[in-house]
Amino acid sequence: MRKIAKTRIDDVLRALASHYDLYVPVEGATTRTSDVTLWQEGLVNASRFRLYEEGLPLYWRTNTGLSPKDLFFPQTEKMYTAVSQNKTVEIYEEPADAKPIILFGVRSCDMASIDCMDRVFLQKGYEDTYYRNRRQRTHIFALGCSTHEDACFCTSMDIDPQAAPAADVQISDLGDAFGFTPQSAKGQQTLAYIDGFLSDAYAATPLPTDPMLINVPLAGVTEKLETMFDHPLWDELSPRCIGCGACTFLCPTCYCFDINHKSPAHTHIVKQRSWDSCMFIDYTCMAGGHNPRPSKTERVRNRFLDKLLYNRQRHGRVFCVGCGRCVAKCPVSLEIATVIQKIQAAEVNP
Amino acid sequence: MRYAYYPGCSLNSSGLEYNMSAQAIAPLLGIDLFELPEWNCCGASSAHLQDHTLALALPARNLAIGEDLGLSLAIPCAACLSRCKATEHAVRSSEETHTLIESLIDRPYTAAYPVKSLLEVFIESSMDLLQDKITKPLTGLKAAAYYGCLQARPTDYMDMDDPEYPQTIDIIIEAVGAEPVDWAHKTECCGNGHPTAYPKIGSRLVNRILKQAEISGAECIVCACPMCFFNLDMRQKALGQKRGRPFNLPVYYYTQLMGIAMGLPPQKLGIDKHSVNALDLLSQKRYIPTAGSAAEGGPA
Amino acid sequence: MKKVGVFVCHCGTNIAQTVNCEQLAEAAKTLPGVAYSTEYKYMCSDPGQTMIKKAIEEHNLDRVVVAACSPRMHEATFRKCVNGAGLNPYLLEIANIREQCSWVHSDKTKATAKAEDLIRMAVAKALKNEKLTPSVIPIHKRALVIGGGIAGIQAALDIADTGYQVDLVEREPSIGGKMAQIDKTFPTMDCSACILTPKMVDAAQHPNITIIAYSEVEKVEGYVGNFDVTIRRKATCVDPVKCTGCGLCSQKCPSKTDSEFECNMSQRPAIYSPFPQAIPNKPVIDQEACRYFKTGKCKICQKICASDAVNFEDQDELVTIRYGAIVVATGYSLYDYNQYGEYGYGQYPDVISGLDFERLVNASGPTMGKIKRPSDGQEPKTVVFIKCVGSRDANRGHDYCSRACCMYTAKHATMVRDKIKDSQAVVFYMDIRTPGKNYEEFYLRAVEEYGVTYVRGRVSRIYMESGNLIVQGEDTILGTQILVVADMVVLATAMEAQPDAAEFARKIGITFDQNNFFNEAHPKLRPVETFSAGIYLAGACQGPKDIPDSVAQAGAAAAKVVALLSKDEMATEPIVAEVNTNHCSGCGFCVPVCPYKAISLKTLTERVHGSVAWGPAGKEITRQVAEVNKGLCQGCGACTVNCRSGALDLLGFTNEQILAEVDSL
Amino acid sequence: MNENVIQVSGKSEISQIMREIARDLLQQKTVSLVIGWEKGILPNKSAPAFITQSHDTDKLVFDEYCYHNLTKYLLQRKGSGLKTAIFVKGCDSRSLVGLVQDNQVPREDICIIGISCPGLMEERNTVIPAKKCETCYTSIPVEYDFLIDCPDTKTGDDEPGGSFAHRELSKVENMTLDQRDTYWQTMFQGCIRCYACRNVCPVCSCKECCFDLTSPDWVGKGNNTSDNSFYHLVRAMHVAGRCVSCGECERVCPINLPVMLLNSKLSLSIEELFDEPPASMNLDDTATLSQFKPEDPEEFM
Amino acid sequence: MTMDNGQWTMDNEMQRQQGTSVRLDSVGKDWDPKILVFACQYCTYAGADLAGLSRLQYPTTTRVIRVPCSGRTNPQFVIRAFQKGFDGVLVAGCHPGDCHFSTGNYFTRRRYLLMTRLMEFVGMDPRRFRVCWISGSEGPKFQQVVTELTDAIRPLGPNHKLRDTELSSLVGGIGR
Repeated sequence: MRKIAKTRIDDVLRALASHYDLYVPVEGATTRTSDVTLWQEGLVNASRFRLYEEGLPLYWRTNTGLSPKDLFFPQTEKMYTAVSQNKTVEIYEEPADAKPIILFGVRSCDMASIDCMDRVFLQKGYEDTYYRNRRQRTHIFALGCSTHEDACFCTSMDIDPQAAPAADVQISDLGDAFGFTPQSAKGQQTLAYIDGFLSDAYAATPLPTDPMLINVPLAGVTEKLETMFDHPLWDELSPRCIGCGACTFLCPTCYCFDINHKSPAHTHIVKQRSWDSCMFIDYTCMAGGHNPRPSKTERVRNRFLDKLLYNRQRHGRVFCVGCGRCVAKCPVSLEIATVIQKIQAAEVNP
Repeated sequence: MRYAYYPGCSLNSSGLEYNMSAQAIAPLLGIDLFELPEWNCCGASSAHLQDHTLALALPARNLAIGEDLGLSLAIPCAACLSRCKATEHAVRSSEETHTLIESLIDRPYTAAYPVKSLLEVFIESSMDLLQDKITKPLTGLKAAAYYGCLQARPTDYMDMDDPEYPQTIDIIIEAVGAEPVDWAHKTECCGNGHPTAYPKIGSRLVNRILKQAEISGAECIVCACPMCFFNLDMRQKALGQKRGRPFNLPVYYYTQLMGIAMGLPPQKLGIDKHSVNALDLLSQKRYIPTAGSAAEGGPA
Repeated sequence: MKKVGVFVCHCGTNIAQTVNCEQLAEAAKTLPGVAYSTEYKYMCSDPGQTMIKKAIEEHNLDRVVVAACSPRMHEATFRKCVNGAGLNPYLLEIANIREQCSWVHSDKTKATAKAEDLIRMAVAKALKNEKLTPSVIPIHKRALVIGGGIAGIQAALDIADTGYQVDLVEREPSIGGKMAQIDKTFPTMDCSACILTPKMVDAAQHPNITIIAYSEVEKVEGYVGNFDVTIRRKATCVDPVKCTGCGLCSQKCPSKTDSEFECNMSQRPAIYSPFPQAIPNKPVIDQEACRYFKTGKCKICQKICASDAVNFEDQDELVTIRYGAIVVATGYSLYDYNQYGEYGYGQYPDVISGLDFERLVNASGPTMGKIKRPSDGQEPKTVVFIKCVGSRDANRGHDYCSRACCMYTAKHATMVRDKIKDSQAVVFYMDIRTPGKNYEEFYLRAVEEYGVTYVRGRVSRIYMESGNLIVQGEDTILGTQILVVADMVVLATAMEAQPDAAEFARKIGITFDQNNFFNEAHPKLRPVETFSAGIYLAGACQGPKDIPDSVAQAGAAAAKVVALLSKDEMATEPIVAEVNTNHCSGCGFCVPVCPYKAISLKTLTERVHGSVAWGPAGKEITRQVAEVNKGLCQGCGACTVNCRSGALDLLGFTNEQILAEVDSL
Repeated sequence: MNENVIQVSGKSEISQIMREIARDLLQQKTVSLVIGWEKGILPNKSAPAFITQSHDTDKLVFDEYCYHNLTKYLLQRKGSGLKTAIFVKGCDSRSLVGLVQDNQVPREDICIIGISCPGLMEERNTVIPAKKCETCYTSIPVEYDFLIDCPDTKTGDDEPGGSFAHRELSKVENMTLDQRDTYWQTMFQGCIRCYACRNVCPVCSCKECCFDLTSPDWVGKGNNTSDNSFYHLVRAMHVAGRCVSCGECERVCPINLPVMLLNSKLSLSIEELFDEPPASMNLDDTATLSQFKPEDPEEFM
Repeated sequence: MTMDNGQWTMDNEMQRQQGTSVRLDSVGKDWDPKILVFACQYCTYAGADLAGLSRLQYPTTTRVIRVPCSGRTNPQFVIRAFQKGFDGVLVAGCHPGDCHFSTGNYFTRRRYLLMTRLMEFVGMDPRRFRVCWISGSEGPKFQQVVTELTDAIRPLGPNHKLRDTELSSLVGGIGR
């Protein structure tokens, strides 16, 4: 392991940024101007990954308020533009960028979520070109957690907050320094650019992770859910939901999108895709007006069955990584940890 | 009830009787007239002819001192009252004026404590108590309540009960057991300073009021303003001579009548100081001992 | 696929000189949706219109854009034109390239570019245009006139004479109104009763007029052509069919009360007709004054009535009648001068109002026409008149001028001089306003022939001195104070809206101004209409008026009513608001915004998909949604902006259409 | 009314009284549902609770984390005719009045149990008063059928949109126009359009929201700063004159946007311009934008 | 919000984003702003027609959308216009008290008193957004108002605030 003092981290970042599009965790709603940096103060963790620029207020305390998924799967993504000229139509594809990317400081939970996303976009027999383009040129620096949010519960999901084996480089929190351990060839290669700033850290041990406040073991939940499609639990839970998209947009494993267009001029149509939320009333609404999930009961049921049952059937793992974002942010506390508890407590008639 | 008492310049001079009588009765009626410390002239009758801002700033200082004490001002003199109310109104109705005035008097003034006339103070807070304190009801006395012009006008901010037909003094007259007469000149102008400067106009105004009071059958006039008192009391003799038949209408402050009804000696109320003999009527009606027996039979 | 045709007009050289029309027509061809485009010298001419029609047929056009003069000029023309070719007229859009382009710009390149944009906007909008069809509402051929004063009587007569049925509702026991109380009328000095009562009789005998006296309008529902009006017939306790109007009951009635008609200067019985020529000439029982109703004993009138017409069990009755049009002629009331403290708060009996004076000089009045002052019945020698009492006085009364007082005060003063020997009439005034035919002459006669003294100034105070009224005022011309010793003072009190005018206006759905006079639809051009279609105004309820003006307005209102009733049905402009009930949440924000009360909430019952949380199994809910009455809606669109969800939209100017225009540039 | 005011000696007693009232109402079948709060998964979390069985009423709690304005849940019962009991704090009571005014909830179908509010704490820093309390105008409910009267009542500002709001606003008002633009564009750029602010807002009571419609297409489904700005500005206009400053929109924002600033700006402008009392203080109010006065300020000559 | 030091200027990143569109609208002395006018058909639209009948000249910067009443002008249209790249917006109608529909413009006035404040609050230059009463007889006033508005906006340059820059950059992007 090689290390650098936390106070010197900018040296490392600056060096990386000269070779890569470097994304780092930054405080929420930040504007970087020529002579000042401005961000919204508040108790809410609204940090997110942003392209590194010197002077941005970096955020290291816990996992970011917004997940890194939008780097591979942007909230709104232009796909192509159709232009009608003299009664003919031409299509312009969006040009693909090629510069390599470093995603710096991803936590174990989000690392696991990237695995979820990979399963959806790359491993189901069809490769999503837009996703692949970004994912393939990205090198990931994972960061082990010493502190965590109250809402975190990755340990319940069998995730080690200190270790993300799938990352290219594992960063460990050594107290006043960050330790870097390469875990792949790509990782080795990226570390070469910053090696000059690093010193050896023999026998350094990362700070331990504080114990999590939420403990919701998953044992048996998936199996139980197989019998719970018509369970009254959903009727009992759903009224609380206010039907916003906060949970889905914050969730690092939610991957639904909607393809739509806008028309900047009579002659132009831009096709784009943007995140959609299964909690929105119009999510399943069909052209004729029929909605197979007409009420919140169906929508809430779907979301949790999807996370905990369907995705396991379809993609081989539960699509919750215990990042705690929905637990922290659901306006009405109808989040997955609570729901797992309720499922476990529910009585099922054989 | 405690009030910041603002005597103004007249209450220790031409309006001495008002001061004496008010000070005499107030404590008996549970009213604490605490003299406003370091008060200055309100500027009445001259300031507003010179400089409108000054005319607002002079009373504002007094009001601000009162506000500092957390007290409403109680003002006996109608002219002072008029100026103070004008200032209060100006400050309340324009933020610009408010800022200007505060900068001139160099202290905050927000018009938080409403200015009150002394008359208002007595009417508001002592009428019940008065009933218990009356020992000598002035039964059978016909009195014309005279308000003058400054207490009632301008109607925008003087808040008299009814600017054309006010009742407050009439209520006091009734309360002390006397009989208020109905007459038309309750709020007619007495001429203020004019009888001195322009005797022709001034005495006509005073004459008209006295004549109407006489016609109404009143035996005396009851007022609440030192200037009115001064004009109506002091000019009677000359006007009587002029018409060849004397007027004989003693003029009282309402506070004096209240004092008499409560059994206070007339000397303590200043009733012996009037130009028109004001003691005789009271003794005739046996509200006070006759002049001869006064020496031995004064109240304890 | 929608196909738009664009037609560019040169308007001779009016457009063509600053805008390159050929270029426009070419450019229009490239616009999405445009299937055909051409230009022509005069599009509005016959050949131009034929050209449009032919193009519609040949190219199967389903939208038309004409780039020409302002739509305010020829929209109607071109709508008719496209309609002639089988297109719905509302599929047409106009691009205003003359008034708002060629005439106001001189740079031909820039003007042409702007004109191109204007056409682009029009095409974008036209693509979103939909067919609109006027709806038709039936007209119920019966009119209601509310208020039986001179204005109401005149309106009723004029409508009835054209053959339509009219109901004339009056809240007093008799029609006639204020004019019946007036003695003579200026400037001719006709006897008021002599000219009014024949009209009252005409109305009573007219086969098309039904007089509904002693009744009030309770409720108005519906809209133009179809008002459902509920009228409360107050209990008269006298059967109008049996009663012969002999008057014996009134003579024998032992209960007396002040006579409103005589301005409380004399008494009337509890069973009464307000005045001898009353119409209908059937008495009513004033239950508040009647001894029987107060004590349960008496019934003298019932015993004495030969035709057994008195019925103490009579009750108020509500009737609902449908009308096509309504004339509001509810008149005015007089300012209460008791608010003037300086004039004695009404405690001096010899300070009276102008209307009191009318009764004093009236031959059938309480004094049989002898002018006697109320306090002691003496003939007053000096009478002072004060004008503008409550008028033109923002402090205590109204800002406005009551318009009739200058004239009637001149009349009164003349009558004082005429009827009382050695009398003196003094008028205090602010201005003399005599803008009517023969009015100025009448006023001059009062001054010159009758020697009325006019003093320009306000009276500051009236007080009593030795039994006389002292009027203290100012002569602003001489610049002196004056005192007048008067025997009687007559106040020309302001005409003001009826005390219940605002409440009444809300009841029937018309608007009123800051003085509670009813609002005309336009102060100059629609002086007798209200904002509510089918409701018209006559007389002083709309603002102070004298008799000739009231009668003229009544005639005008009648003409409007007749024009409306002469049609069997009425087509309404299809540019109206429309509710998408699927989106409407029933919040009702649109309701108060509509000046025409065209929007109401109705209740829907529907089955909902999914579950109403913890609801009954049936899953049926009721909810309210807005409903637009197309007959009342005038298409302003104010409601659409207050509708947050956009459930309300204005046909012809939909959100989509306007956004298309914005987006097109 | 007085017998329906239950005096408690401190906030710790509120929960017990809540349970008793709820139990009575359900047992007597006065209502079929009680909406209140229960404890959440963490000690510093509470959550909305829906109680239909009297034996479940023991779940009910009231503590300093009961932020949720529950009144919007009443819309779920709209049109059903069912009777519901609901617990409201001072701020919530105003939004309930708003819902009645907006014809969304029949007053007679609701049993309002008011709690005179002792103030809330921030979930993430449990010693700081909750931000929504800073703009509190009435800690005592303005409308209720029962009132749990707690003496520890705390009101943020003693005037509508009082000094706190003014202070917050002045931070933006002191900027130049370009700075303001940058500030707001930064904020709006961050918005993820999850619509939590709208969905939680008790004043956003539309059946269908204009932002969800595809025709007309007011905002695109895609996320971009311009459309995000449109969303926030228009939402501010839509709640103008009806916003009761309950602060829910800002509380629920997952990325901490200053949503309330826009609302406060309009609330204060309304107060300044039209001299109107704060919205929904009593049932007879009319919404600001549904009325006018001819003497309203004239700036457009 | 935190400000590290006193004054700060327009954000670099934003400028960069808007760069494309700035180049698009060739700014210069004879740059003409694009101004959208919402005119009520009974007053302002008639006033504009009257300006035409009187041949009063004014800049070619305006495009008028006719609405039945200023009360129909939804503030949402105004924001949309700025989004779509207009440099100024004028909402105009009858003078209060003169509304053809009796009260429509009173509601307009209330709504836009708030709207103008909100727009300024989020940084929109008040010179770009005006509300004005122009009656059917005020042809000269129409001329004056649009001329003033044009003159006021010209030195400000093209508007970027609230503008959907993705759209304009995209339009530019096609040509490359």
